[in-house]
Amino acid sequence: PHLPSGLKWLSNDTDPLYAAPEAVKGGSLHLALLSFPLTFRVVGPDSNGSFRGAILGNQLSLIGIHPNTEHIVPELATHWAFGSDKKTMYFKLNPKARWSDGRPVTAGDFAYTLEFMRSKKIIAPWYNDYYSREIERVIVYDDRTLAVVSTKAQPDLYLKLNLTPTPRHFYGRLGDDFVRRYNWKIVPNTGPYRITRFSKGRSIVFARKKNWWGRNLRYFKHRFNVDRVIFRVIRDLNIQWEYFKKGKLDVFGLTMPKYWHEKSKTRVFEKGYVQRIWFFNDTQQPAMGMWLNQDHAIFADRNVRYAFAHGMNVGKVIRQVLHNDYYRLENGYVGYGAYSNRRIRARRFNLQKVAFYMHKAGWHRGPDGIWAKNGRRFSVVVTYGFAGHTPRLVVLKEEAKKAGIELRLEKLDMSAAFKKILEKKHDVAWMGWSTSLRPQFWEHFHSANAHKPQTNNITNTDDAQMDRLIDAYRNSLEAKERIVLSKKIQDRIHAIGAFVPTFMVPYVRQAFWRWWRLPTPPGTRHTDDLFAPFDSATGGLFWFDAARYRETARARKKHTSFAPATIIDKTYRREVPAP
Amino acid sequence: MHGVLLEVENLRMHFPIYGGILRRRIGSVRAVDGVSLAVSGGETLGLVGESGCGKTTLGRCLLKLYTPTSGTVRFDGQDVLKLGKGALRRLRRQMQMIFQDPFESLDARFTVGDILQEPFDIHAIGTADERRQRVANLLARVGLDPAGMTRFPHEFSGGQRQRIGIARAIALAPRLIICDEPVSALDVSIQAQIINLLLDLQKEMGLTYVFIAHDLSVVKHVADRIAVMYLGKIVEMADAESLYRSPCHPYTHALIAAIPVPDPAQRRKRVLLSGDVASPIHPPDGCTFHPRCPFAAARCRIERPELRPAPGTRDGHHLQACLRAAEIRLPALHWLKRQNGR
Amino acid sequence: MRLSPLTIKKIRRFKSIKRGYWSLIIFALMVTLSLGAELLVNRRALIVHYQGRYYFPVYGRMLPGKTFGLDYNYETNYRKLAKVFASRHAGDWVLMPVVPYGPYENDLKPNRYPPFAPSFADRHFLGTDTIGRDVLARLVYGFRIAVFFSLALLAANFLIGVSIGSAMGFWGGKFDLFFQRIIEIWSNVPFLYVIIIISSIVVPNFFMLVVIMALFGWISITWTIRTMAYKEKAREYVLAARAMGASDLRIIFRHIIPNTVAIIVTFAPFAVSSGIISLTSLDYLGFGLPPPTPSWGELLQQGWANLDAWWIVASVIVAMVITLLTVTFIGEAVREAYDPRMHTTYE
Amino acid sequence: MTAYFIRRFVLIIPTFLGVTVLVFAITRLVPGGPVERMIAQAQQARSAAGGSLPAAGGETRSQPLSDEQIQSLKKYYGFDKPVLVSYFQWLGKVLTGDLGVSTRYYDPVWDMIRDRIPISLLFGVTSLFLIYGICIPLGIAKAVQHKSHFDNLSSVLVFAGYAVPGWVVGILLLVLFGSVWEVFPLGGVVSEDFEMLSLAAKIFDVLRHMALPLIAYVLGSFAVMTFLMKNTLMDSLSSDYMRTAVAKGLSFKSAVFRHAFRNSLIPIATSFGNNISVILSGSFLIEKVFNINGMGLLGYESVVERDYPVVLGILVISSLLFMVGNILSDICVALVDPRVKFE
Amino acid sequence: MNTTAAGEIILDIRHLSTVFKTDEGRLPAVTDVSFSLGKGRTLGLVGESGCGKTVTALSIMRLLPQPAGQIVAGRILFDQMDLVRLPADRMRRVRGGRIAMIFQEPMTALNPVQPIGRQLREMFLLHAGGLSPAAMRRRCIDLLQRVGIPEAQRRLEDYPHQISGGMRQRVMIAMALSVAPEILIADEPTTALDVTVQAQILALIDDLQQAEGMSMIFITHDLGVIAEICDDVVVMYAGQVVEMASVTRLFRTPRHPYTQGLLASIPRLEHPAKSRLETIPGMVPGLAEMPAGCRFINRCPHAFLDCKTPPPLVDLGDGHSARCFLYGSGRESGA
Ligand SMILES: Nc1ncnc2c1ncn2[C@@H]1O[C@H](COP(=O)(O)OP(=O)(O)OP(=O)(O)O)[C@@H](O)[C@H]1O
Ligand SMILES: Nc1ncnc2c1ncn2[C@@H]1O[C@H](COP(=O)(O)OP(=O)(O)OP(=O)(O)O)[C@@H](O)[C@H]1O
Ligand SMILES: [Mg+2]
Ligand SMILES: [Mg+2]
Repeated sequence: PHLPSGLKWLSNDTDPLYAAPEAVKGGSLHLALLSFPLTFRVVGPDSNGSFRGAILGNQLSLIGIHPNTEHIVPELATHWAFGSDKKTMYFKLNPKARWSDGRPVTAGDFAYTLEFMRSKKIIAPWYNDYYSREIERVIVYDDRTLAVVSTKAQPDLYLKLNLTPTPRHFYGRLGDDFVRRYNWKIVPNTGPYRITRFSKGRSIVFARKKNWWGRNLRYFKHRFNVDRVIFRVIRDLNIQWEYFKKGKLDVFGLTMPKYWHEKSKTRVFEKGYVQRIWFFNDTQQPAMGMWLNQDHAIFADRNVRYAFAHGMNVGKVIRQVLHNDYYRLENGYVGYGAYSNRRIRARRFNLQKVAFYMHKAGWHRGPDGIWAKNGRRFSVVVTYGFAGHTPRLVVLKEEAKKAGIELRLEKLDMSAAFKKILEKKHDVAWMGWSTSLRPQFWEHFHSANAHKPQTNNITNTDDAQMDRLIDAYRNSLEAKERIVLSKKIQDRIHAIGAFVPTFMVPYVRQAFWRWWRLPTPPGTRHTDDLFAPFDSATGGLFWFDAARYRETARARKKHTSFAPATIIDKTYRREVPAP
Repeated sequence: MHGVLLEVENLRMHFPIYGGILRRRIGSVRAVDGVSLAVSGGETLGLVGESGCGKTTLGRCLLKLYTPTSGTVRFDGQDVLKLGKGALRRLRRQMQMIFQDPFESLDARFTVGDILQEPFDIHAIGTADERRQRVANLLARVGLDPAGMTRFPHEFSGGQRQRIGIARAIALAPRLIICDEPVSALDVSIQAQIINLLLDLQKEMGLTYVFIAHDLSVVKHVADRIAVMYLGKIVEMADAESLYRSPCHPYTHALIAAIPVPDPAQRRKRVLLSGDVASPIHPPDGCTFHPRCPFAAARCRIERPELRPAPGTRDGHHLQACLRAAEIRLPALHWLKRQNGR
Repeated sequence: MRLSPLTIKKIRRFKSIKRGYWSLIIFALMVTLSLGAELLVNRRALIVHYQGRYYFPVYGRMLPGKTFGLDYNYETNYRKLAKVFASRHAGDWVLMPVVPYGPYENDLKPNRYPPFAPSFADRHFLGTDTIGRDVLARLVYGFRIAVFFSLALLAANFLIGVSIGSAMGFWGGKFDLFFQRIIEIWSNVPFLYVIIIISSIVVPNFFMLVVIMALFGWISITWTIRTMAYKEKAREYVLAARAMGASDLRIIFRHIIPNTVAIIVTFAPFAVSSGIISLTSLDYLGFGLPPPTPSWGELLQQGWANLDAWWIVASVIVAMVITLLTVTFIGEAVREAYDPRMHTTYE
Repeated sequence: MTAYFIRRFVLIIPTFLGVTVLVFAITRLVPGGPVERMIAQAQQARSAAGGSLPAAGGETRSQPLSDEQIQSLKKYYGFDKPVLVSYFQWLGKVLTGDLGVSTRYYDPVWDMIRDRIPISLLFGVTSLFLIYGICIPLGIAKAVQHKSHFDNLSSVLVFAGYAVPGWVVGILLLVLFGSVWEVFPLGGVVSEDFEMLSLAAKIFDVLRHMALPLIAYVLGSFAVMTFLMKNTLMDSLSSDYMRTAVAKGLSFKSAVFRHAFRNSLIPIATSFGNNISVILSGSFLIEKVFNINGMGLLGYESVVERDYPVVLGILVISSLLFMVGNILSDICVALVDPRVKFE
Repeated sequence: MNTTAAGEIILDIRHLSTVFKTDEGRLPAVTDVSFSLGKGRTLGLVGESGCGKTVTALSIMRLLPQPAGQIVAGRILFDQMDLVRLPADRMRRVRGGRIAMIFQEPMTALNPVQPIGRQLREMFLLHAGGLSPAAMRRRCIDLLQRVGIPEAQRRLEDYPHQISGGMRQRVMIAMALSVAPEILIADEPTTALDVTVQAQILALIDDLQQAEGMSMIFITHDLGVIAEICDDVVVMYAGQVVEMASVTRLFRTPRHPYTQGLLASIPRLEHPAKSRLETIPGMVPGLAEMPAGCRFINRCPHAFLDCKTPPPLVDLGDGHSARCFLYGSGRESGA
């Protein structure tokens, strides 16, 4: 095949840098895992664990997204071009790009990705499906040039066509034993680190590649500084905390208010050996909240849904349990830039409004203080799967009583809860959906997905106007138009009132030993972990300061102290209304 | 004396022994091995023999507390072993048992009143008041203070407890009582009281006893006829007087000879048997007594003796099972000398 | 029926074992107090005197704030009501229980965050947990649930154990062999696994949990009862009853079971303590009674996750130690009373 | 007697089948197995606190799996056949020594179990030594000095240890000795730098790590063992043959050791066989608290994570051990006590 | 008590009192017991169950179960030693070696988990140091043969449960006799045995005693047995000695109403069948509720007012004495 003529090749070497030029290489970063990963595969059964990020972080794809500007930046490809059909993108690979076993990365490796992802042998039906339904093919022009074709014209095409190569020379023909065979195989990668040692159930060690091919790329310079990253399995967060305080772990997440406000009032902090940072980011917030099942009679009435929303004292939970440092999620689509509808305010706790809507719906307060109508009480089951959320729900439950609503908490095993919710057997589901770069509405609110099991429309929203809006949004290729529609849809979601948004956390808080250094500003707009060692967009910005390390070691021995330090960085903070 | 009240024919009780990998029956304890006897109304049949020879088992088979392997037990003409549950329970009003151990045979959780009332409860006799009245009468009957009704068995001495056991046995006015060593656990001075009580009761109520004991002087004292058991079989059976006076079987003879005589003037050299009672699991061939018998001859090891009239008797009043009964001469018994000497 | 002197003797012996006797008194006191916990630990007032009328809100219907002239429709906050009355000087008053908090109630404060340390001023005698619930209140109600859970479990286990066990021992034969196999199989089933599996897919309520636990708890008691019944059956008093014409059922119910039940007494305290431990462990792991049921396991879990809020761990551990120790000492003394060891040495 | 033991061994078979069928059926009938997990994974949200930058590929969890895909998943995990059929398939594999493959780690179950055995064995054997080493002398002393102050005090202590569950004690110890006073490590079996230590230091390191969990393990067992020893010894002491022995002219002390002691070891010997399975199965609560990768923790985690092949594998091993242990107990008893005859 | 007709006294028990401390309080199991055993003679100790026979024997051996049983008064003189006050280690040498004892229950008196050979050998180890193992074995076999155990060699390896009750009792006897004690105390050695076996054992003991020239205390409740093997008899009732005499005198002229009643209530072969037996009415009082005076008062046909005070042991001459007010009236005797 031949490249079409008239392609406009693009690249990007002008966007601002965000790594620190003074960063130096060296040191080891000790991190903890709550459980050992179930596999090193990134597809197939059980590959979806939290450790997957660490492996994927070392697998570069064709292009990257600049975390501050959200522009395209080079990764494995140096140049890219858009086809006129709005379905195809063309890429030129970096000739230096190498697998960790030294083999060059070729266009064929991308073609193989498609083959690989479509193979039944990987036991990953969702991927099989996605790579068949969404991506039509990969065209290889030569070793360094390729095109990726989408099945349909699409907005934000580059997000979908940005493939990650798969080393054909490593896998070869896939067999039926793929899942087992590659479960613990260390697959060649293209990123800065690779696994060098692991001991099952205990630890995994990543080492920085010597002479990594990408070390001098513009956006990778001065990043990925530590020599080794050591993950250790410590099954209990409290024990991890103890390890951290002893200096056996380098970093500890303090996002939870308890840790930030209370637990960190200890010696190592007061002596300044350990520093704290509160870093605000500006990224998509998961749609965390209560999803009311409209197929259950009680929530069929919109007034009741409104009353329910007004009966949830989320503000009190934030103010008095969460130390006032979670934020009220106003709507399910916060942090999507222009796509977010900032005018929407979540319904606040308001007993008058509860009473108003309930009376409107024809309910009365029963003798026990709970609303009742025709012999049924306003008592609903809240299904959830994460034990850590119990305290929040418990406070909501007590407060809801004041509003005349009885919540019955049902904590199930994560997968059992999910099963129940997907079968639409819940009254109220307490959960959050993960995010993507652009808002997704169809799955959650289109009537095509209502009233049947195993779909994500767990509110069973079945609204003609909503369907029209969503269809239009899906069919539009115009970013501007999509933005307008997106906001309208969000308005409609609010009007239907089947989703009660709860919390968001637009920041990250961490504690780290003072020999770790961060650039200024310490992270990017999309940073959710300042000490993420690998991620190609936001990872590896920190570095090890050997002099400070020695200084701290001496001080610890002599029990001298440094000034305690708490950094609060509001570079990317957005103003938010009171909860 | 009336006609035959209890008739036992060829009764066998073999307790199975299981073993092997599949827990199949690999043998049996021949606790009772072909016993036939008859008891007339009003008489007392004594049953003696050494420990483990099957006396208790035989006694329990008579009441069908154990279900015998084979044989028949007829009580007043009814075949006890063939009776249905209900009929058996009704029959048990007429047949009772007194147990050896006055400690074990009374439920420690019950008051004496409750224990004695139980027979009336079971057979639904009388009203509650009547039952209590009857219990009081019973206690008085066996020489206990009726006030003891509210007390518990272990507050009584062994002798008193045995009286309670007797009271329970006569509660339903039975015709036959099987006394399984009722006095062996008691002291001599108490033993006499109980024996007197039993004799009195027999006289008053016309009871028939099967009296099991290993103390031959006691048996001799209470029994009209005596059966001597050895390894599950009866080896000799006769009127008490003639059995003691002229035992035919060497075993009977040895038993009687072994009774210590409470008279220092009568010291004598005893005829001693050698060895112990053999195991009922592997009874010796031929005459089961032959390994211990001072008179054993070759054929004793092979031939199985039958119970037959003793030499010189005809009418079946004296039966014995020694093959050589006619040939041997047993030494004279010392007590006879003494008795004769009086 | 009066107590058998044997029993009286056992009771006397039990009393003479000071440790066990006092433990029994303490434990009985704790259980009795927990029965009336509403009067001691409650968010509701004991007595409210308002405009010449007396109210007793402890038991009975919820009284909304309007009842007392407050401006809300939900349950009156009596602690606040007391303050309101005090400030009005209208002769109205409120009598609160010693601990004026309920086990579910979040006592949250502006600008301070739970867990709150013990405070006499706030009447949080043992502080609060991480969401502002009074630790003492949760301990007390948790105790009540745990104890009654164990008792219910005990009852269920004994019901099954006694009926199956005595039947096995009494009838023996095929029936016995069959159940022996069943028991052997059943006792090999890893019951904790099964409970975890079950309780992660359904939220077990009190009775379900009792049933699930009883499903696996009956075995040891059944064995014991079987052996007892087997022995009792061969005892002469049973033969005597049979000789009198007693039916099998009569023998089982009148003689064998009453005799075996005696050992239940020696089993009971240990069963109670193991019931409490099981429930606490399950709650600790998150497979027990659903939140927000007051539970020691959940408190322990919280305490463990918040070691700096030492009062939480300390309270639960002390409460557990006291309870389990008393129960165990009772058990020890009961055993001792039932089965005194002869102590013999020689010069 | 041989027949008896052969029969006992033969009887293992039906029991084993019964147990495994039961548990197998439970794992089948209860939702939340690997297939459900895959479905959930295909849609899972990150509901824990904190947001995250979407993966660079911009993939979203959208449509769930089709029926066909679910069927193929079921096939992959062998859930497509009726319970009995797949049970017999599983059983067939077990009989050839293949316990299957973990549905989460995709490692052979046997390998996973084998990895844990040394640790469980280490703890099991040492705690066994501790228990016997302490309880037997203590039991003897208590029996001889029945009702003395020493006896009372040790009873209180031993019962206190019995009353409070081991894992709670573990938490307490960890808080006090690990966290507050920092005398002992915070769990694990060896330090990070274990490989670099000298042999002596290695041993010391392991001992240091084992101290707290061992206490938690054994504390509860003291009561049972000590009292078993004490009670049987007291029975022996009051038995007639002790009197005979003293009447022969033995001193009381030597009579205790030459006559009473050996008899009293019989029940202790009985418990020995049982302990074999206990040694290996450990206690997951304690292992969880102390972060010890033993069999208990493996079992617990695989139950929580629904890794049924591992659950069943552990069940196979532990129930076999348990049953064989019981038989061994009986053999022990038969060896020690000449009176015992099993039929 | 004065010496009996036949010369030298080997064991002299004076005012022995032994109590048991129990839950019910202090039980006076043996009160003020005095008697003496002549060298080479056999003394029978009779009385009903629980009257203190075994406790007396155990007191002599200092084998009372320890915290409960205590000798509270009296002396036991043996070879110029007072056994009551003898230090434990010296007592140990007396036990087994010089005074041996056979117990009531042959079933339980042997250690069930040791072969009988080993239990026998222990006697030699303790009292005949310096024997070679082979010599010991020979002597064991020899002993077993002497007590009439066939195939003695093979039996050495047997465990107690493998042999019959009669055999066990023989082993006990062999053990007691192994080092030729001066005194043998036999505590109801035949009660648990069958009549025919009992006869064998009695004969054996009798023979051995004759052969060895031992002195013996023979405890039983069977007057028949006493009559057969004893020279002197001590009759106990409720912890006290109520009568003692030579065996012929006792049987011919029993003086104490209890002894009389006892002898009368034995069913004898020569009695006519089904005749009423003489009885002693009532029953023995429990140790805790002992009457203050004569302990037989509640059963005695001759009880009179005096009996409310404790009667003394009255010497009736010729070594015969009885604790009864019917004879003499002084309180002079007994000590
Ligand atoms: N239920 C049973 N099962 C098996 N064997 C039994 C059973 N009951 C008794 N035997 C055996 O049957 C034989 C006869 O026992 P039984 O109790 O009838 O003897 P006995 O003459 O009453 O003895 P004793 O004088 O000791 O009471 C004994 O060997 C005994 O072991
Ligand atoms: N260990 C003990 N503890 C308490 N009391 C005891 C103890 N041993 C014996 N006695 C009591 O001492 C009294 C005398 O008992 P002893 O054993 O000497 O009677 P005995 O004459 O040997 O009776 P038997 O003929 O039954 O053997 C009895 O009342 C008994 O209850
Ligand atoms: Mg019998
Ligand atoms: Mg005695």
